[in-house]
Amino acid sequence: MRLLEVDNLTTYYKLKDGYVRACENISLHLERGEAIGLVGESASGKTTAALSLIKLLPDNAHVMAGSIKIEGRDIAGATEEELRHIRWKDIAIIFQGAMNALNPVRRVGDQIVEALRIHEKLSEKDAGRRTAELFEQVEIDSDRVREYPHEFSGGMRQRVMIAMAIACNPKIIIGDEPTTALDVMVQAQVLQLLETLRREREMGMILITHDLSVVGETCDRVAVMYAGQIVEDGPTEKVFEAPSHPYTRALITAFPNIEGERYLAASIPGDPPNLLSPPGGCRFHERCSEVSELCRNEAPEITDLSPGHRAMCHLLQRKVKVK
Amino acid sequence: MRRLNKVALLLVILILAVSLLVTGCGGEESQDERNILRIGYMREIESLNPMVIWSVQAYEVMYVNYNFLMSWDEDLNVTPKLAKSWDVDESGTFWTFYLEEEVTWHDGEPFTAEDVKFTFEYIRDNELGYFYDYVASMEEIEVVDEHTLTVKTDEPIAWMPQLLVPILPMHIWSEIDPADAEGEFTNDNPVGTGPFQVVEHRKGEYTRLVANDNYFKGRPAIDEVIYIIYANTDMMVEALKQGELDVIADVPGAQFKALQETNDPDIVTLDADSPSFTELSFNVWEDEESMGNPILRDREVRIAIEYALDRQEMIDVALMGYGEVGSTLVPPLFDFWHLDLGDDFRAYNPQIAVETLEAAGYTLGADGIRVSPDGEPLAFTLLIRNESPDNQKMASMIKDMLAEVGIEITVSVIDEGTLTDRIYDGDFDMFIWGWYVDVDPSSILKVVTTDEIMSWSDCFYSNPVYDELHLLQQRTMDRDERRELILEMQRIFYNDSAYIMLSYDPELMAYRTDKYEGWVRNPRTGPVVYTNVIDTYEELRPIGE
Amino acid sequence: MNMRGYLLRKFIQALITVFIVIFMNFFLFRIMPGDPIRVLIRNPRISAGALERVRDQFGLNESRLVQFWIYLRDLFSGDLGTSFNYRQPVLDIVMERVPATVLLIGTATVLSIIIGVLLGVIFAWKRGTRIDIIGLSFSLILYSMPTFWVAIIMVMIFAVYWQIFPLGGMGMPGAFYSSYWVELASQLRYMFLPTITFALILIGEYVLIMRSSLLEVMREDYMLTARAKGVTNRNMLFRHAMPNAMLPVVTLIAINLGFIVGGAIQIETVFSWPGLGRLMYSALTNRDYPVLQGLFLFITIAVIGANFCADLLYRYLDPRVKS
Amino acid sequence: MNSALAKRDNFALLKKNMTSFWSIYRQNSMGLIGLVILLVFALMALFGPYLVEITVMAVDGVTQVIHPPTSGYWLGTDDLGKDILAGVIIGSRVSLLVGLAATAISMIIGTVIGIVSGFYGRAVDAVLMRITDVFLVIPWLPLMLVMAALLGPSLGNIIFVIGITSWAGTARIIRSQTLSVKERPYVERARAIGSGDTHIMFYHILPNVFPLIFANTVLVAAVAILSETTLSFLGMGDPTQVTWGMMLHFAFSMGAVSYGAWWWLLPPGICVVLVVLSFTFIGYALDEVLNPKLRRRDQ
Repeated sequence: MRLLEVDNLTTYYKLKDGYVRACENISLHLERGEAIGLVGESASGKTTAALSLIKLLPDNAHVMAGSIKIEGRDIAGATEEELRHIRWKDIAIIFQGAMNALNPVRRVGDQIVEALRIHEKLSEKDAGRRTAELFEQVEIDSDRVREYPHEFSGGMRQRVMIAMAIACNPKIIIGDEPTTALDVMVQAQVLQLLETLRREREMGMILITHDLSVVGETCDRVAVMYAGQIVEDGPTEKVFEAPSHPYTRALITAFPNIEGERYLAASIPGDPPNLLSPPGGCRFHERCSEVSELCRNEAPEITDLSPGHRAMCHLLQRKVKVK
Repeated sequence: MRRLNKVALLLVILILAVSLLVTGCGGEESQDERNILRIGYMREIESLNPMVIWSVQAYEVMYVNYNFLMSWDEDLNVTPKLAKSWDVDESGTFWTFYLEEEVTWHDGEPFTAEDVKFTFEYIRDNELGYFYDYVASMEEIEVVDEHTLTVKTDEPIAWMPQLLVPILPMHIWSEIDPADAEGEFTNDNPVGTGPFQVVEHRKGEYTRLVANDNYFKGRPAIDEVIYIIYANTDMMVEALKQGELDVIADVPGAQFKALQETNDPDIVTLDADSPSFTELSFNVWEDEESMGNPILRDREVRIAIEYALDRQEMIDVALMGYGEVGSTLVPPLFDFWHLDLGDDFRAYNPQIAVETLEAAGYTLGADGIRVSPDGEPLAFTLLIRNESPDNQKMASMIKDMLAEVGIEITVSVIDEGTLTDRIYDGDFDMFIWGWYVDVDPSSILKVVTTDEIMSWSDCFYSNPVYDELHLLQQRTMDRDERRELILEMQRIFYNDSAYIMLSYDPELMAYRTDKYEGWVRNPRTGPVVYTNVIDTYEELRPIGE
Repeated sequence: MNMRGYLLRKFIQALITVFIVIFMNFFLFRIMPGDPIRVLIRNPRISAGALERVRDQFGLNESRLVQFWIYLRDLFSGDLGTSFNYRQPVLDIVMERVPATVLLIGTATVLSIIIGVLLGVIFAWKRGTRIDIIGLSFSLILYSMPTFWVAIIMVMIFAVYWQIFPLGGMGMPGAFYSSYWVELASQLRYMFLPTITFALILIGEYVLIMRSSLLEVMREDYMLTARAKGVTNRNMLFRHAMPNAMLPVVTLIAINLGFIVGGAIQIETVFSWPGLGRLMYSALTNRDYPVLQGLFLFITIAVIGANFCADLLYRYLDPRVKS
Repeated sequence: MNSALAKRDNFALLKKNMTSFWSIYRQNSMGLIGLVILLVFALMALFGPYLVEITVMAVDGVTQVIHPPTSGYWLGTDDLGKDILAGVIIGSRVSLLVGLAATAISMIIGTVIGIVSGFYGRAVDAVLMRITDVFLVIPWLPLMLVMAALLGPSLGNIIFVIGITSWAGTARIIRSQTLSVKERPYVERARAIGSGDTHIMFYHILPNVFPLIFANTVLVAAVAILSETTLSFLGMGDPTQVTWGMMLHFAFSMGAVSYGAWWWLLPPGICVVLVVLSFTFIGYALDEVLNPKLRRRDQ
């Protein structure tokens, strides 16, 4: 049975003059120990999609439809109280960690102990010892448990976040741009740490990022999001080598590869659409280089290109049919 | 979040409970059978030490705690107090006082002539407090026996034996260094011979006195007297209405009128005469240093101004109708010394005012303002103290009335400090202020003598004939003869009109009659308390006893 | 910069401020018009000689600089000069009135802080609901009312119209109390109206401060982390939001002291409460400059001291600065 | 030429901001209520004296003294028989005048000190901030009372006193804003092309600090009006002027409470509260509009 099965997840933000359709029919799945990358431009809805899993959304956001099954159990309809036990127990999150993802006036150790005592019913002492062990695992000196967040560097703070995330052995970890705020060297170390911990604990991971190279290194599969929809998803190598959706292709070419031959990175003209009133047909048609009349009027179907590799574009349908 | 609301709810209930408890049982003080006379007042009692006090309220506490040698009856005739009787030789300079026998101080020590001798010499030799003038001219003070004392003065003094000096216990004050007596000596438990003794003095709150059991004129029927201070007159008046107070003094016109209109059977409202007046003072200084408008040195202008002022209207509006139109320097309260002008009084008559001005050559200018013969406009500045709302109301009326007769007035409101400065620099045209007059008239007559310029005089009036009469009356022993001199002085000063007496101010007072009876008005048209005698304190008794 | 260094710097700054106040205090009163003695004693019975002696006693004849030197020398020996009006050392007069004012300000401030903070939290937590809007407007109205006016209204209703509370003062002078409890109840009864009026005035301010501080804190990232960790609403508020939100409130309470003193003057004038406020008001009307000077210094130094303590408390509460 | 260009685009920027600012402000109900109240009083202050003949204010007969509201006198009369409604209308003019004038003074001082100390920093900043601290710490009412007593109770003095004792808060806020604006690139650019300090301060820092000055002005105005009323009530006001504060002073000292003359005490007080409230509402609304942190998501 799959670790995570998400079908047609739809989340809207309610504004005074209408709804922002942040996520539309998001479907993805995750096996135990597998990592999937969610990539796309900013405001493409990737963070909203991930956080919708446990309804960690602001008060004006609502999950309109879709099923979210964790090991077969659908939590889409869970009440706030039930969700409170699912959060951090089943699904934990590592935030971007700009200065204040950790409470500035409380010791880092206490913030981890708090999570443990909520979900693991450990005594104060055991939770303390457990936290020290976690610090060792994320390569932080365990007697820094009594220090405050501002006494740690950016990288160290992310390690604390990771320690906190894995504290209750969650089934899935969502990384919301966990390394974006770090410089390249520290970024590699943190990703490496995440990688080893994930392997050891057989945890599923959803990595949200706009940096394709990070996805390339750490994720087994990748899902490309544009304007609230997944336009293409599949195994990382396949999608990188044979990007099928025009947006994916443009995304990859916009991201020069250190080893590959040199070429002028092309940027994608125009801006992402306003999701308050998204464009008709395929949402990418305004910026797509191979746009046709069909694209403007009709929303494309999802086409299976090969096992596990799908894309949502009219071009693909014709090609498949033609062949 | 339900827990939070419960906490808030709990807190609100708690506050309500506390307030109920507070209003509930705190309501009625338990049974207290003492007879307490509660007096409300506005200005703080600055000290209990007679050598430093100056306010009317502090003097009242001193009157009740100590005694003078003598007192006054309703018609201001001198009556015995600590001195049973006295006589003077024909030279008018050798006085003999026969003192009361069984008088004791509050601490039980006997009262003897030694105490009186000590008090006079202590004040005279160290020029202490404001009693120095009474003892300055005492050359020799001799103790004949325990209860007899002789005093020799360097010249006959008319106002003797009215010695407004509190007799102090020698056995206490002899140890007090005079510098301290005038400085920081608080005299917190003042030992005197008076009907009551101060036992508690909380500045800004109240001063409490208890009855003196062996008071030589008999223990007062009242057990305690408490002076309670109020920050505003509203609270004081309301406290009287609710019975928290028995008598209140210096009530503003509006509240007094309100009190009268409630015509509460238990409250007597007293529109008594007071020994104070409000005057419009001119700068008549002949010296070239004077910065006042020279036109005002012309008597005709000042007299015209007097005719142009409807003083009854000003009293009706500014003082709510309480108080009397002013005339001469000594207020009618002291009717023995007061000069009644009869029809010499320049009553309100704008017509005569215009005629006087025209006759004196002040013709009406184009813009309705009169011009003096050498072209100067009759435009003056009237200085008003910002501390007195009543003066400000009078000023705006004076401005309108004088405009009618062609005199332009600009009203300028300044504080007392600035006004005092400008008076002593002679830098003013005219201003409104007032004086509080002592029982003996020479105190106020002295103010406008020539040698008081640059000291107490505030109009720089200088008239040698007036000065001569002043010295003479001070030495005239015979009362009737002295009275003629004093009346003549008032006539001269009135005719020169350096002051226009705007009003004899009222002493608005109110007291309850449902608890105590025996209120004594002294002098006849004066108040029951805050006057120069303590008869009310001695006579007052619970109703029916 | 360690704690002790910080302490020292703050202490020196406070001292400088105090000295500037002393300097200003002295010269402020020397530019006043008129001769205080002559104004005070307008009584014909006083001989001119007596006036001169009194003026010497207060050293009003020396040059300004000499007066300042005497003023400074006396000040450091605790002698704030002698009152023109009471002929008592100013320090004694001021000290006599301190208990009454401290009692009034103390209870009113404590009461208003507790209720103000509580309401602030409720309004922030229930932001946008009817309670918040009504509560906020009511606090703004209270905040906009002149203190003396509210006092007058309270007196008119409770003391004059319904007569359930006394008109003013601190107790029925010379009253006879059967027991301690009756006396305490009577004391409370006299204190009730002025304290409640004063508290009403101050509550508005504290509600506003607390509400906006809490609103800002609630948008911080670490609150999202707490929610992600499955922390209950109550703990999110008390363990995470409040400790951060209280910090700015502490500083504002100290700065607010200057405002409270202003309120005390008005309350004490209307309620005939024999405290420092009434003393200042009567000193003003009597032009008793030594008392005004001493009071002004006393109050300002008290406020500076309070600000200094608030700074310390802030430093103690906020670990970010303590290290 | 460059300074002209800088000047134009800076103020153009300001204008664009203003229009977008109004679109957001309009949605804030509290801000609108405040604005409406303020307009009403502004009109009353401007046209009041013409609506109400001055004579009504003159001291007339002693007939209806402290008379409750009747057909003749909608808000009753005071101890001199003057019509209270007329007093309130005429009083609005001086009260608003004093409030706004004092606010202007305190804004000018506060802004200048704020910008100068923020811009120059180091010694200048230390000295100016120490002085600001003194004025921040000193309790406002005692200072004002003492100065009003010393300078004498004229309108000019009251405005001056309130003005120079209430600028500290503004200076503090403006300084911190100047510090952040100073680091911005275009200020570096302006300095690079040789613009003088005063030029930079006026054309670059002031326009950016302006929204903050605006919001703070409004809150200071609320305090200024409260101060004038309180000073007048405590007897330090100018007795020759009709202001709400003086009306309350005479009412209180002439026995309105014991007389039960609610019509004499309530109207001036309510006017003060409404005006101060309007400023506070506007100030609060401005704060929410200008301070993005407070802006709610669904707007």
